[in-house]
Amino acid sequence: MREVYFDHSATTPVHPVVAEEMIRYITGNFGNPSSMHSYGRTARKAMEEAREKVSLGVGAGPEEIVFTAGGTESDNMAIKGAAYANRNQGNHIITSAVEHHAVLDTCKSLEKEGFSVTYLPVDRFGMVSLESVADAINDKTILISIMHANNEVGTIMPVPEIGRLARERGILFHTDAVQSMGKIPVDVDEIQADFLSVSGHKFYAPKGVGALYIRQGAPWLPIRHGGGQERNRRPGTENVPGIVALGKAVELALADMKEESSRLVRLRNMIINGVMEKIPHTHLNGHPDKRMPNHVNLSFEFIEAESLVLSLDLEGVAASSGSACSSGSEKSSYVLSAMGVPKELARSSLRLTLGRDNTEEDVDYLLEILPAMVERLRLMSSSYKDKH
Amino acid sequence: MREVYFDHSATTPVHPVVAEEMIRYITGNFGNPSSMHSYGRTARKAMEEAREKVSLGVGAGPEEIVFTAGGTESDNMAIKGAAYANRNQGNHIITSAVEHHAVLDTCKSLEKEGFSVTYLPVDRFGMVSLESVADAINDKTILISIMHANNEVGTIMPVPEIGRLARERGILFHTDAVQSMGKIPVDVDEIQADFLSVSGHKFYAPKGVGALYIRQGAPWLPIRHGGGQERNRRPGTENVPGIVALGKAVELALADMKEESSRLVRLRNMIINGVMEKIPHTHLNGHPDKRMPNHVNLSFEFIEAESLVLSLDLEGVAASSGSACSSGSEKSSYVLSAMGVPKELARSSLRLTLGRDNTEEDVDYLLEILPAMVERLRLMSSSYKDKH
Amino acid sequence: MYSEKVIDHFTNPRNVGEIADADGVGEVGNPICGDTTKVSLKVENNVIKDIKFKTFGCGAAIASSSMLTEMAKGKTLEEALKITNEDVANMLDGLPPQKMHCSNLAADAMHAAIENYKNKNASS
Amino acid sequence: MYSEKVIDHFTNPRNVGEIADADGVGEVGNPICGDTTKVSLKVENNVIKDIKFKTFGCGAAIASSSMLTEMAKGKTLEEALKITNEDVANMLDGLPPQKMHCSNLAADAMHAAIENYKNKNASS
Ligand SMILES: Cc1ncc(COP(=O)(O)O)c(C=O)c1O
Ligand SMILES: Cc1ncc(COP(=O)(O)O)c(C=O)c1O
Ligand code: FES
Ligand code: FES
Repeated sequence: MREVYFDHSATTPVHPVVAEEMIRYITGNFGNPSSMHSYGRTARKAMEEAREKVSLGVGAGPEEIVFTAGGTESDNMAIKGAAYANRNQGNHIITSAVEHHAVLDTCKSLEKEGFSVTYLPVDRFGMVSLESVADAINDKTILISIMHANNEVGTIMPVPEIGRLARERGILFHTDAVQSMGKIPVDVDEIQADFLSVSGHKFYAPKGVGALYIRQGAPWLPIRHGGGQERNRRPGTENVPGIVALGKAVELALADMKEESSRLVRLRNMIINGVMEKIPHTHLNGHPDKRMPNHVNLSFEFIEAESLVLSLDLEGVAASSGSACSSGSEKSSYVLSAMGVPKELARSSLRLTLGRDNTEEDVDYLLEILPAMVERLRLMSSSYKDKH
Repeated sequence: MREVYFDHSATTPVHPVVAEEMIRYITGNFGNPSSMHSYGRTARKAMEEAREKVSLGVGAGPEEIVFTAGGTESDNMAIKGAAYANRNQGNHIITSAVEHHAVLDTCKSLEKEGFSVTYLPVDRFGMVSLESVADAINDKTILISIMHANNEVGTIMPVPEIGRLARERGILFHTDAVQSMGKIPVDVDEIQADFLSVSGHKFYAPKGVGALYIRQGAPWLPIRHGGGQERNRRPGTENVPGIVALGKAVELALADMKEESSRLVRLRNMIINGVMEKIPHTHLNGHPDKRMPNHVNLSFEFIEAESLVLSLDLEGVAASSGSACSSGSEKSSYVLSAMGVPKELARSSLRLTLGRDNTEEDVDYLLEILPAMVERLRLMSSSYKDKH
Repeated sequence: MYSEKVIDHFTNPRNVGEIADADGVGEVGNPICGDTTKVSLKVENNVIKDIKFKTFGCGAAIASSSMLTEMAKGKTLEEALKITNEDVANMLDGLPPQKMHCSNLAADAMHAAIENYKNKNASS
Repeated sequence: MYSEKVIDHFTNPRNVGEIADADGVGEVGNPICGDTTKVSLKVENNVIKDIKFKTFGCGAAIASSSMLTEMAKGKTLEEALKITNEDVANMLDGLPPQKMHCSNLAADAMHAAIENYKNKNASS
């Protein structure tokens, strides 16, 4: 059976070159970067080289990069750190209804601490409008957090415009670039971000490492306490192998981003067009062109998504329904709901996210097996016969 | 030149067997444990097996283990999570003056939020007394946090007694077992701990992974928000390779703990006795026998420790002065100060911490080179001639 | 996460469809996830002679529906009503904890179908 | 973290010791870390003929002391007083940022020793 992995927004395999680099810091070079001796110095040097690479990857200075354990930690650090540091300026935060739980739930927890949060609506393509951000700003607003690209539907938000607005109004701006980093250009100056979150395992680095960009001088307070590492912004012995891997992954992503992105757009469009052509009662979720190069999200009427994911899995194709991070029981995606997608269709959505390892043959295989699968499940479905 | 690593309390190399296991999850098996498809299920299975191993290693149930990014995160989670969850019961926390910064600085941050913290003194061996804990308890006390073994001087604290007292008084008990885990028996029931922190890289797992034991039913609140992983206690895509490695490292540590510990005690005593015999004006810091099997801390009068660490480094021996986590500028250890060690001696302290890779030949080499080094530095020292 | 039995019943579900001239029909929605199952019955001498289902739901829901219809076929109505969702899950060699609610769906729909049959007969 | 020059001067420090019949002696403690250096001088015709140091301090402190004494030897007192801690650090091919304060120690001790020499001469 052919094995096809179409779930790169959930996580990616580690790039072989990244793995090779990383393994050198697992089987050797194990020093603690805080140690004065040669083991420590070797580790510190590797870590600082990785910091340089990551900073180049987002257009920042190395001292503006703090290594973390992943996207969730970066989001928590950015939002809480900015909120606490600016408490005396105001208590209002603006975000969107379609952010990842790492942002949404952090905002919700801040609401319990006396902050007030506006969750902006999105249009039917999952897009936050600049106007809605402008309208939501009041004189208590201290932070705006809008994601660069959405994980469920792949919509790319107008973050440079939102960033400019925030800067003009003297409000801090955070963007969750977990899905965009390594796939489309991410530049903190173009976005005018004060904080930007990335997560290694979404772009061929391993799980357990990420980074937060903190603009030099941005008012922010650490949310973790300890031995002073990362210039006291994120204490704890540093994950050197992971950090080295993150640096390498950023470097590799930059090297062929343009070519790889065009290649993925082509495969992505093959899937979208192929499915729409072959399978009736199918809908594309997300923006038709302001979408991630690797991102497909389709709703198949009359079918519950999990059963389709399971069918695909049994034929060797890994896909997902909504976000892999959502708990198993949450059936209709809050992102699709916010986009106004009817409940039935929201529960019928299949996410296929492509990556470096995918080929045209993978797409052909999918297009070969999917129509019969959908047909089979529809014939079994209690909601199908009414329309047939 | 012989290469000798005597800094295992700062960090350890990854055990070759642990590395091998881990690498299988870097070069393959990359699924996200939250994913429904086969990639995800394989990852989840590996993670749950590791959780089982870690839980066995501390005498807990698997559902009581939460994976973290390391000791600092575990300490922060335990202390803040317990403090916030029990705010309505009281605001008083008891800890000791010789805890790691991950505990001390977390407590200090809580002081700014209205909590009141007692930092218990220690005796000249670095020991916290049960009586001082009992005396410090008041009706506002909600949490006691005392480390199992001290990282700078190796003293093993009477945590089972403190745990029993806490339990009797209905107060939560956290112990930082970062230094003891994998080296001496750690059992949450014997210690009567409600929370217990461990860090992988201190016992031959890689950097970037740790765990927190949270006793079933202990009142506690998560301090991070996101996608629901770790049953919402620590959201964020799990560091599967690190977690697998942690499980293996615990398993390996348990397998030969007794033998390895006796071996280390013998090497440790060879160093202590050898140095005391060969080098005058030398003092042992920490407890003579309630000390970690692998831990040596000696003060050499008239010598500033960093210059000795550098001399050793130049001869291939990695050692440290005080904690590797302390910032470079902090010269006299707060731990030694709390023990009443005079400032001059506190600045003269060398920490040598042994591990699996050390042999008798390593010790012989140290004992061969150290006396001349000390002598050389003393002859250069502005404080030496007065006494000579 | 699913047992081989679940996968088998998901891949080759037994008794899929609708009975054209059913004696009883029941359709229920799962209060937890909103998925739906429809069960239709043919009853002779108080015995379930034929039973079919259609499900809009997850893999566990489909497999449970399939298994339940297998278990119910040939049983008297009273016997069939005694089948619990635990029975269904057990016959499937278990379901993951977060999927236990899925096995309710089929049993509930059959209960509704039997109810429907009884109501019809009572009124005739 | 240290340059080869630092390591060289740490391993083979020049001018270690104390001049028995020194013309000027200075001992200072580093306000940042508490480390101490003692410098003793021999002065002839306003020129530093000999200079020695002793240091209780880190590697950078020892290397800086060694380098400073090398730089000062043979200079007039006025020239020697112009040597800054940056000069010392530069001659050592740099010091890590958190170690810059260490290079103050030797220069400060020499200043104190020259002061001491001048005071002695002024009073004689
Ligand atoms: C947009 C977005 N933000 C944040 C996260 C959280 O990242 P991680 O799981 O690495 O903590 C994810 C991944 O699930 C994501 O897609
Ligand atoms: C006693 C103790 N607690 C906590 C820590 C922090 O662990 P980590 O650096 O893995 O976050 C350390 C390690 O430096 C330690 O020795
Ligand atoms: S999730 Fe709805 S029946 Fe399984
Ligand atoms: S640390 Fe004191 S002189 Fe360098």
